[in-house]
This record gives sequence, C-alpha cells and structure tokens, in this order.
Amino acid sequence: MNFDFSEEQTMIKDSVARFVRDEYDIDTRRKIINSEEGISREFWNTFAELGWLSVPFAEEYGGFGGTVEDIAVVMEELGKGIVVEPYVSTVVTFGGLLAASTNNSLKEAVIPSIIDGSCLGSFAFLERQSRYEIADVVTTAVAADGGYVINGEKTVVVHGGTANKFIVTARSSGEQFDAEGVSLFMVDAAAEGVSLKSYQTMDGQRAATVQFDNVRVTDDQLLNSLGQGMQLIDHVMPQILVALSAEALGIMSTLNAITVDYSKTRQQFGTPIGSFQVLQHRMVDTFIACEQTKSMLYRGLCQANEYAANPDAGNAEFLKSVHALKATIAKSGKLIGEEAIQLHGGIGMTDELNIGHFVKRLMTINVSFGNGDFHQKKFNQLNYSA
Amino acid sequence: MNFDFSEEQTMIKDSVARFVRDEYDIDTRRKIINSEEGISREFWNTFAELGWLSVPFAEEYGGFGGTVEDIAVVMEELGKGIVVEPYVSTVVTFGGLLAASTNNSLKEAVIPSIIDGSCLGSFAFLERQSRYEIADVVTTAVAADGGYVINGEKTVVVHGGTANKFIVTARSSGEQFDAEGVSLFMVDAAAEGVSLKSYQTMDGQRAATVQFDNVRVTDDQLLNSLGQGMQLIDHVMPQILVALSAEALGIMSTLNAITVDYSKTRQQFGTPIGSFQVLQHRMVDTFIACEQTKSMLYRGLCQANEYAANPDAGNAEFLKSVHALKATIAKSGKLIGEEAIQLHGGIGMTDELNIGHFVKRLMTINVSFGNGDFHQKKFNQLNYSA
Amino acid sequence: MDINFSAEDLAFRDEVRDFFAREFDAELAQQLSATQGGDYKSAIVSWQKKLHAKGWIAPGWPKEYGGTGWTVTQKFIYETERGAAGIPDVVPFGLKMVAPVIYTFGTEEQKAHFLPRILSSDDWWCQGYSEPGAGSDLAALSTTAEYAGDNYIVNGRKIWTTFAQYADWIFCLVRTSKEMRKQQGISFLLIDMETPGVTVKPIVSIDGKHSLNEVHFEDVLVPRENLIGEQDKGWTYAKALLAHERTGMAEVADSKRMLSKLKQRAAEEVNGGTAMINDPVFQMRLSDIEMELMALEYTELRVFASMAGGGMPGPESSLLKIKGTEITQAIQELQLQLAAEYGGALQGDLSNQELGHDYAAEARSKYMYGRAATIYGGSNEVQRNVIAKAVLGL
Amino acid sequence: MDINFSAEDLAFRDEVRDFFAREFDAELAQQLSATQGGDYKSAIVSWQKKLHAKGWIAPGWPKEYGGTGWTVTQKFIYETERGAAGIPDVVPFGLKMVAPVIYTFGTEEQKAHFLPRILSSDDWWCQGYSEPGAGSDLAALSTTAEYAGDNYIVNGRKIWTTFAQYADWIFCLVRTSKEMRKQQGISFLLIDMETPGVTVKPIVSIDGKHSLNEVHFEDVLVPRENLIGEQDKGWTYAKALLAHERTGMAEVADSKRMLSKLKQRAAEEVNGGTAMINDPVFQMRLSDIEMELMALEYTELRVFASMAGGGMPGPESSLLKIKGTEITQAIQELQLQLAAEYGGALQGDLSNQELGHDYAAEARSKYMYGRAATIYGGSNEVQRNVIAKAVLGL
Repeated sequence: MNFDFSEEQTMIKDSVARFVRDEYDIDTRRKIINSEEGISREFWNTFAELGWLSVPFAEEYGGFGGTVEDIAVVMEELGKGIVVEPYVSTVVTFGGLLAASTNNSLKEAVIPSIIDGSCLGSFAFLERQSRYEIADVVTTAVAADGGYVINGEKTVVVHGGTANKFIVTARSSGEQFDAEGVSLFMVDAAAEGVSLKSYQTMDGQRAATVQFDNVRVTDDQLLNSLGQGMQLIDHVMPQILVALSAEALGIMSTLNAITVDYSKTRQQFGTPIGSFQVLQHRMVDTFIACEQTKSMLYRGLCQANEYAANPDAGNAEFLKSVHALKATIAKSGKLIGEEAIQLHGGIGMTDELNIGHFVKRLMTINVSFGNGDFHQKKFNQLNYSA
Repeated sequence: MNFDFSEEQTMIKDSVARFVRDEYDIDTRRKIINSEEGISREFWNTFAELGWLSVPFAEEYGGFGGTVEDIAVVMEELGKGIVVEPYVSTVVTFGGLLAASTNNSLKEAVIPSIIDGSCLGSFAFLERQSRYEIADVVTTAVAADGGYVINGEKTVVVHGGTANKFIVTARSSGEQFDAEGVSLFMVDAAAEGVSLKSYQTMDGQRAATVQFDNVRVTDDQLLNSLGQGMQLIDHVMPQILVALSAEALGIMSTLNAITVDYSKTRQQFGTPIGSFQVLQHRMVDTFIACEQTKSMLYRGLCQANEYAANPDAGNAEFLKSVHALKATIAKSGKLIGEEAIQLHGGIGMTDELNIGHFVKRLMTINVSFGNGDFHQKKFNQLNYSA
Repeated sequence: MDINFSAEDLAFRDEVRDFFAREFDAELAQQLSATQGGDYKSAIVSWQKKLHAKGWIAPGWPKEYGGTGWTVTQKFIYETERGAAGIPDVVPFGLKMVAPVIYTFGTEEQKAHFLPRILSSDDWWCQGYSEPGAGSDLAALSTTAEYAGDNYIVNGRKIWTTFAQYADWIFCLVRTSKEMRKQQGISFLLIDMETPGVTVKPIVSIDGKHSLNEVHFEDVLVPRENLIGEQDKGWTYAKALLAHERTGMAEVADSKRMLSKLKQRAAEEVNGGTAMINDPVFQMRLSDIEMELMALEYTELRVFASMAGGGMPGPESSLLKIKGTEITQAIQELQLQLAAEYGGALQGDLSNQELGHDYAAEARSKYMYGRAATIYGGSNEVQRNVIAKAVLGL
Repeated sequence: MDINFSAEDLAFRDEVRDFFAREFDAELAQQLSATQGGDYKSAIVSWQKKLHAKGWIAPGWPKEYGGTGWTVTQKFIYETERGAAGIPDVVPFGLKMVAPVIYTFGTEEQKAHFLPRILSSDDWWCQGYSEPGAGSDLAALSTTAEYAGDNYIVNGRKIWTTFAQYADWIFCLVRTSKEMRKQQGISFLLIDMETPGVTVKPIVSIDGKHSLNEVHFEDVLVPRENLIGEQDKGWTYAKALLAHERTGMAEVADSKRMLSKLKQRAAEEVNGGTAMINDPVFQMRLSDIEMELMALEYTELRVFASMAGGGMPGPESSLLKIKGTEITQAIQELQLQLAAEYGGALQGDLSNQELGHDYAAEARSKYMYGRAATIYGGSNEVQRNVIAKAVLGL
C-alpha cells in the first residue's frame, strides 16, 4: 500500500506547479482569456516542450506512455492555476479517444502533432437536446459514395474555435437514444461544410456551436467500427472524469488555502475573522470536504492502476469509484466554492479577485459530462438495483 | 387575514397547558409509562371532564363540534408534556374515522362513550408487510352467514392493549395492494377470536400485535360501504397528520426552549456554552426550523378551514400543505431532536433527563403514517407529474 | 385563523391584476430582463412613474406621506400578484431605505423636499454604508465628516454601492466624532452626487456585470440641512432602517415566480427521454425548496400580521432575511443544475436562441450574482448573531 | 499509488478469514449481539482470549510488548475482514487506551505487571476522565488526589464511565495541584476498582440500557507506584492518548458491515410492491452515505500509511473521528427510517420474530445510543476546534 507519487510523477508535478506559480498569475490569465483566441499559443508550446502534452500517449507515437494517475498529477496542478489552455479538451478527451481508437493510421498521423503542440482537437458530442446523455445523437452520418455525409449541429464544443480537428459523434443507424449506431469520425476543422461560432464560457474558457453541413468523410476517418462509437467513449470516459476531478481538487485546495489565509488577516469587529468560531468550524468542514475528495480521487487512481494491471478482472470497481468521485466533486465543489465567496464577503463577489474565477471553473466542471446527481444515479444503478 | 386563536381555543389551550405544567412532570409520566396499563385512567377521566375528549365530535353526539384547528390547539399543548394518554389513537384516529363514517347507529352508540372517557379505541391497520401503504392489506374479511369472518394479524396497533374497540382494515375483495376492496369494521376487543400481545414502544406509549382469528362481524359493524374503506381513511388522514404534526411542534418548541436555557447555565471552558458562537448559530437554526414548522402548520390549518368553508372547491391545496407539513416535521424534528441531545452532551444521553423522551416521541411521530420521504413523494406526485 | 380574502380583497386583487396586465407590457418586460445598461434605468423609472401615477408606489409608507393605506392582506395580495406577473420590485434605496428614515427622523423641510421626489422617481438614491475596512462590522466605518461653517466636509470611501452610477443622491453613514464609542459618533448624511469631490468607480462583479461601485469623497461639502436628526446619533436611525430592510428580503413572491418558471423548464428539459420534472430525484430537489418557501410565505405573513397594529419589525425579521436569501440561492443553484452544460456560456454575440436554452445564460448570471444575497444587508452570519442575542437571549 | 496486496498479504487475508470463520461461531455472535447483561462480558472476554491465544489481540502495540508487527496493509486487511465478518472490535479501554500510555510512559514494573494482564483480558479496564462539571472541557476536572505517605488519597466523581460495572481497574485523571494552570497539576493514576471507597452507580441511557456509570471515590487510597510518569504531568500523557484514540473512531470496517446489512434489508423491505432498494430516492440516501464511507476508507488508509514510518498520529486524526461518527450516525438514522413503524417497539417480552422485522428493535437502540458517538471521546465540536487550531492555524 502506498499513496506516494513516483519520482517521475513528482518531477512533472513540480514542473507544472512551478509554471503555475511563476508564469500564470491571475492577471496573465485575464489577458489570455480576453485575447482573440482565448488561449496562449506560447504557453501551449511551452507545454509541448516540457513534455506535458505527451503524457497519456504510447511511446510508439512519441508519447510518455503515462497512466490515468500521471494525467491526474498534471491536472491537479493545472487546476491550481485554473489554466485555460485546452489540456482537457485536446490531450485528455480528443487525445484519449484517439489513443483508444483502433484506427492505427489515424493515430500515427495525428498523435505526434498533438504531442508537438501543432494540433488542437476537440470532442464535438453535445447537442441542443442531449444534455448528459451522450448517446442522444440526432446528427446524422449517411452512407454515400463509399463514405458518409454528416449533417447536424454540435453545441458547447469546448475550445472548438481553436481546434484543428474534431472527433464528432454522428448517428449512422438506430434511433435517437440508441447506444448502437453512434459513430465517431475525425473531421478537419477546415473541411468543407464545417462552420462555427465561438464564444466565452463562464470559466474563462471558450466553446463553439459547430455546424456540420453535408460534410463528407470516409472510412479512414472512423475511429473504430461503424456504429460502435459509444463503446470507445465509455472506455475513455472514466479517464476524462478523473482528469476533471483532479483539476477540481486542485481548485478546491487552492480556494481553501486562500480563504484560510484571508480569514487570518481580514479584520472585523476588531479581530481577524478567522477567530470567529462559526467561521472556523466552516473552514474545518471545507478542509474535511477537500480531504475526503482527495481520498476519493486516490481511490479512483488505485483502482485505475488495479484495472490496468488486471484488465480481465473488469472495471466495475473502477467505474463505481469514478461515478462516486464525480458526484463527490459536485458536492464538495459547491460547498467549498460557496463558502470561499461567503467568507470573503463583498470582495469575493468581484471579478478582480481570483476567488470567483476558481469558483466558476468548479461550477463548469460540475456540469461537464454529467453533474453530481447524474453520476450518483449511475453509481446507484451499478450498486443497488435488486 | 389572522393567525390568532379564538377565545374558546385560547381557553382550551390554557387548560391543557395548565394541566401539563401542573400535573404532568417527567416523573409523573415515568410512573405512568411504567404502570401496568401504561396510561393513567385518572387523567383520562380528567380529560373527559374538561371536555377535551369531545373536541372533534358533532354536537348531536354530545361533542364540541370542533375543527382541525381545535384539535391542533389541544395536540400542540399535549406535545409539550409528551402526554402518553391515547388522545391521538382514541379521539383523533379511531374517533375521527368513526365520526366520518356513514354508519349512524354506530356513531350514536360509540361516540358518547369516547366523550365520557369510557371507550378507548384504536385503529388496527398496519401489517407486517405493509409499511406505509395502508391499502396493502392481507387480513381478510370473507362473507359468511350474512356477515363476515375476519382473519389476520395487525401489528404496532397503538395503545391496542387498553382499547375497548378496534377499527380494523380487512380485505373483502381485490388483490393485496388494491385500494378497492379494503373494508373498515368496528370490532370489540372482547369479541371471540381477538387476542393480543402488548408492549412498550420507544416513545413511552404502548402498542400491540393483535390477532383476528375467525372473528365474526356483521354489516352493522361496517363503517361505510363494503370495500370502500380507503375512501374514508383518505378523508380522515389529513386531520390525523395535522394532529401529530401539532404535537410534534409542541415537542420541538419545548426542546428548543430547554436547550437554550441549559446553554445559558452549563459552564465549559469557564463560560456558559451558550456563549460559543458555533452553538449560538446552531440554536438559531433550530429556532428557525421551529418557526418554519409552525408556519407550515398554520398554512395547513388555514387551508383546512378554507376547505371546510368551501368543500366544493376540493382539498387539493389542503392535501398539498399536509404532505408538506409531515415532511417538514420529519426534517425539523430530526434537526431539533439531534441538536438538543448534542448540545446537552452526556446528560442528554440519560434516561433520567426529559430531553431523550421528547426526542423519542418525535422519532415515533416521524414514522407514524408515513415518514418524511413518503409524504414528500406524495407531495411531488400531486405537484410535479407532467 | 384564516387568510380568507373578503369581497373587497378579491376586487382589489382583480384591480391589481388588471393594472399589471395592462401597464406592464412586453416591451417593458424585455427592457427590465437585462439588469444593466442604460436601458435599465429608464425602463425601471418609467415603470415606477406608472406606479406613482396609480398611487401604488409606496405601500410601506404611512398614508400621510404618500403611502397606500392598504391592509396587511392587501399588501400581501399586491406582492403576490407582482411576483406572479414577473414584475421586479421597485428600486429599494429611495423608496424602502432612505424614505422611512426621512419620514421618521427627518425635519419637515427634509420631508417636504425629498419625499415627493422619491415618490415620483425623480431622484435616484444609493446607499453609502459599507466601507473597504467595514463590511459586516458596519460601525467600524472611517469616512469622516468634519463640521466647519455651515457645512460638513466629507472624506472617505464607500464600497459595494449598488447602482451608484445612476444615482442623484447617496445617503451615508459618516464619522463625526472619534472620541466616542464605535457606534456613537456616527451621523446620517444625505449627499448630492453632483457635489464636487464625489467620484464613482465601477466594480465588475463575478457575473461579469457592473452593478456595484466604489464612491470616493474628497473634501465634499455637505450643507448642514442635509443631516438627518442629531449629529452623532446616526447609528440609531440606521439600525431602525436595517430591521425594516430585512423584512423586505424574504422576497417570497419573486421566489415563487422563479420556482414556477423553474418547474416549467424542468418539464421541457429532457434527459435520455425523461423530462426532468418527472425524475424522482429532481422532484425531491424541487420540493426541498418549494416546501421551505411555502413555510416562509406564512412566516412572512405572521410577521406582517403581527406588525399590522403598527410599529417597526423586531429582530425576527432577521429570520426572513436568512431564510429568504437561502431559498433564493437554492433556486438559483437548481436552475444552474437544470441548465446543465448549456448554462456556462457567456452571451457575447450569441443570442439565447443560438444556444438553444434561452434561460441558460440567465441561470448562470443569477447564480453568480446571487451569491451576494447572503453577504449584503448584514451578512447571514450577522443576522444569526442578531437572533442569538436579541431573540434567544444568548 | 496502489493498495495492491502482495502474495503474502493474500495469504494473510486467507488466514484471517479462516480463523474468523472457524473461531467466531454462531453462539458467540448471538451472545455478543446483545450489548448488555452478564453474558456480554464473558462472551467478549472469551473471544478476546481466543485472539490472544492466536497472538492477534493487539495489532496496534509495538512488537516488543506483544504487538503483531503487522504492516499497515496487514492491519487494513485484518480490520476489513473483522468488519466484514461482523465481529465486534475488542473492548478499547485496556487494549487501545490505557496500554499505549503504560508502554509509552509507564515504569518497567508497570509494564511488566499490567500489559500481560491486558493482553490476556484478565483485567477489564474503564476510563475515568469525564466529570459532571467537566465534559468537553476535560481539563476542568476536580477529582483530587492528595499525596500522603506512600499513597494518593482520591476524592471525587467520574461520569459516563462505560462498562465500569465490569471493570477491575480504572485509569483516571486527577488533580494533584491546585496551584497550577488548568492543564497542569493533573496526574494520571491507575486505580483498582476493588479499593475501599470506590462505588459504581449505573446510568440508564436513552436506549433504555445500562452501559454508562458514575464512579465515586471517597478517600480512596492509591499506592504511589500506580502513578503514571511524573506527578502533575498527566495531561501530556492523556493528550497523546486522545489522538491515538481518535484514529480508532473512524470505524470504517464496522460501518461497511452495517451498510451492507442495511442494503440487504432494503432489498427485503417493500413499500407498495417496490423494494426500498429500488426506490430512486432511497438509493440517493444510501449512496450519500456510501460514497462518504468510500472516501473515509481511503482517508484512513492515508493516515495509516503516513504513520507507517512510526510516530503518533497528528491532529488530522480528528477528521477521522468527526467523519467516522457522522457516517455511523447517518447509517443508524437510515436504518431507523427503513424500520418504519416497526422500529419503535421496545422488545420487552416480545421476540424479534413476533414483530416481524428482526432488525427493527436493534435499529431503534443503535440510533438512540449512537447519538453519544459525536459527544464522547472529545465532542465533534471540540474536534473541529482542534483542527481549526492545529491544522488550519486559526
């Protein structure tokens, strides 16, 4: 039994932490999110040079060959700076789906360009009506001329505006809610028929509405077998959820630390507010919530490692922990975010202070790929149905 | 708009309050609950003499002709003394069902004996399997010789051991969960085939397991039409729930008052514990919970009065408030009860102090005729199904 | 015990409904749905002028100064209908906050000058209480007013001043004596925002909008006749006002409206083929809030009924503030959950239509700005201290 | 990061399972399910003697004094298996509470005399800390021990003493000096319950049972050699013990067992034709608790892993106590809800069978007695004070 990070993990953790501390203060971030693209290409190149973009990819494609745990190490530190560059969307989600695909020529072509920073990617899955059900797909992929024609609209495509490529869910068969019949295609952002409108989201990141208007694709662009896209998504989703949760944990521990520090200096009624017992107990409760969340993340990581070591034993325990983790993130994130603002008082309500920005990213993570109730119900389904 | 009690209500309220204050301290109560019958016949006669037993009954049977509000006035004060005498089971429940029945000769025969204190009654409806679904009845009433034969077992029959008569649910037709086919019979406790085993319950009251073994009844003992018992129960249930809720409110306000007083005298760390901000805020929260509960009770009473004045307009709003009331009682009861013990510390854990006895009655009320979740779901069904 | 409406009450209700239906038109509703920008001020003022013309602008005032003379029941009916119609409350700073101080503690000249202009919405007021160093600890304020000649010379800084950018006047607590105990030596001044030395600096809040401001005072001359009551006694007047303010913070009618919209939306939002309103867990989340709100409505009625005989509200009003703001925040939070991934978009140049969920952006901004409700007007922690001390005697 | 079990660990797990299955038989389980009466003492002692014979009675002790020398992983496995088998933990007062004080701070004579008798369960210990006037404020104790000749003369009263009615020995905090500051002047004494002047008075608790007692001391002579460490330094020893005690309060393995039984029962309880385990709302109530417990299991493992290098646990152990007791109470509460109207019966002369729901009476008594968990061992309020001060630096 051990809960330590390896030497390599400690190195990359320190490297990300150093970057956040030295290069990514709230003003730098503010400039980036108000810039035209909403991300810093310069920093992204730095990430590439430091090897962060290679973490989850196999060595044969030039990757680091990292695990879910390695991703979590990076994400927790990125969370401490609420870094807006598209690590989750490009490396973890787009990259994760690609890495898990069975289309080797696509992997050979694209993964190296993710690693060197030249390719940004995004997963275009959400539709106006679909909410948290990824299999709820009305975008169509109709066979034509030895390929397919994609028609439909995807919404809230994270960092869609800067993506060079999309992985798109499209229905090649079946009815609206069927898991069977959802196919995954890689589509170039510059392909004919692709158009988009980009906007800022509350967490300082960007998203886009993307239209696919008679976009032509071929079998070569399929990530795995036609109509079997949900299998691939289900396989990769736990690692996306762990990555977001690790980011959230980084945010929570930062919010708690800032709030405790503030309570030691802010004077009210002639004494630091941190001396009021009511506020002390509430900070203890946010401390406990953060520790419990960390434990749940570690549980997920231990079980990810266990599953990786014994894939034949199945991933039931890993899945159970991941749903519990995302549900826990929702609860502790709400508690910690709201208490951070409340304990700061008026100043916590300002755009100028960093607190609100951390909270808004937490709120966004909460509803990304299913909110707390959604995942708790998945947990219940796995565990209780008699 | 007014939230005042009438002069008559104030008189009866003061009368019950005086009794509780002067005659019903915790030691008196302890003697009663440890006595053979578990109730005081002497006090019951006092209740009769003071007219409390006549409150809900029509004047034609010698009653006071009172309303749901009048019952609530009595119950809130009885709650402040956690009076164990069978007011809810005999007057409100047994008496309420009888008063609402269409069997006038039964009413003429029995109601006066409730009012004069000579008849104790109990509603025997619960079965081992039925939990909160009153229509879940496997006790049978089979037609025979111009009457019916009842066979079955009823459990947790409140104050069954001292009851002279039972109103019994029995299935005369239909399947286990059908509302149709449940009939209500009045059965004498001394009737052939009735046997019971009495025991104490956590709240200091008594209950019994009652066996009905080939008990013969006639049409004269039917409270309303054969198989239509659930209609009568559904009609009377809101007033039973309001009565229990009013009792619970009396308990909660008492618990809060005792706890606040205790916190002013109990010294820890050289100061009364009531000076600790954390405990202050928690007592504020229990105060607020109690006030909100009172408001919900008053809402229910206003709507009961509205429904009584305009029965044709239907009881939808009344029902909605009653389910909300019972669900609120569950939440605030849990909060207030648990905080009362916690703030008292070790002494709150002793059987000797009154605190625990109040809490145990609250817990019992919580699960009587459906717990909080059960009633909140009923509320949801009435309000949200699209 | 009843809340029955008399025939007169029912007739009054119809009159209110008719008036709202006729006068609060779609254009007004549209202008008021955005809570910033130049439109907002002119829209709300034009609406308030309509209410004034009708005589309904100040239900809380004594009749002699322009109040409506309504019964508690009529006030309840008016508020209920206003909320149900989705009509925002009047801007409180003039009508609900400074006016009661003026008509209770002001001179005849002050009443004659200020009250009519508040009623007609010709003056826009803002509140100068909080300071950077004094948040919940209001009395720790350090803005000074030195008396010299016939004027006070005011120096200092106020913060969290809502809509100062629109204001003609600000009412301020200022320190006129440093010799006395903290709560003493404070005076209540009315200051013309046009006076030289007054500057307003915007604060962008976490919803990305500009409602809050800092107001700076640099050697600002305020004539003596703008002092309310006695010098150094301002805390007394402010305290009376605070309890008054809190009773207005339950916002039951508005929460009812928000909840009813939330239910409509939950019937339209579908997850995996099931409308959210039919989801048993979502139903529990809804009714957890709705039941609290049903109770709070009656708690408010009980407070109002007990005030019907006259007199200022007591410390129980803190309960209304605590519970009212907690319920509002709970609704906002559930609305944001309902908006799911669609709720994160800042509108930018995208219309609601393009996002596909037309309430989603509103859900986001209401949630974020709504965090302030438990902070301002005396934080909920301070309200709990008030109840502990004044109600429970701790 | 992993919690993988090595081949040795797996072999150990099998050995533990086998031992429990073989030695903890149905009769023992039956005797131990009732937590009072004469049977209980003899049953738990006979079980502890079996553990002692196997060498497993004191996993927490250093190996030199009779500990098992297990790794953290082995301790985790042992605890997990114990909980899963529904085996109660050992009585803590001797093995987990006084023993660490004796082997850390005691004399060689004290170690030689007391430790073997604790290991063999020949001595039953109880704890004399709390006093009527000193609850959470432990150091406010007023039981005195005056030194005279070779003895201390003890006078005073201890309260909430669990199982004092069974005890051979009591370890006490007593005041040996009134000159010093509150925490100083306290000494740690071991007192033979047979000494003249010691009397035990039962306290019936709100579950209607007798586990708690008052212990009165009237001129009780305690030989000097029963003093632990230095006179007036007892608070230091007690404090070290308290942190140790708290780590044992998470009771994860027991909560897992209770939760798993709760799930089984929820599958059997039917409301209107639907098993409660399939009710979406009940499922949420269950998973709210289960998820917290899953996290706490790893929090505990993290604390144990960090202690693996040796050393006493830090103030984070307060977290384990807070969360552990809150989870236990939440399970008890849900169990009582599940028991519905059947949960209110006191057993009296009725068997569980007659009530029809064989866990219902247990649900009631566990819920009621369980309220003590957040009060004893340093109330949860005190634990939060500890974290605020020692961990957050407030």
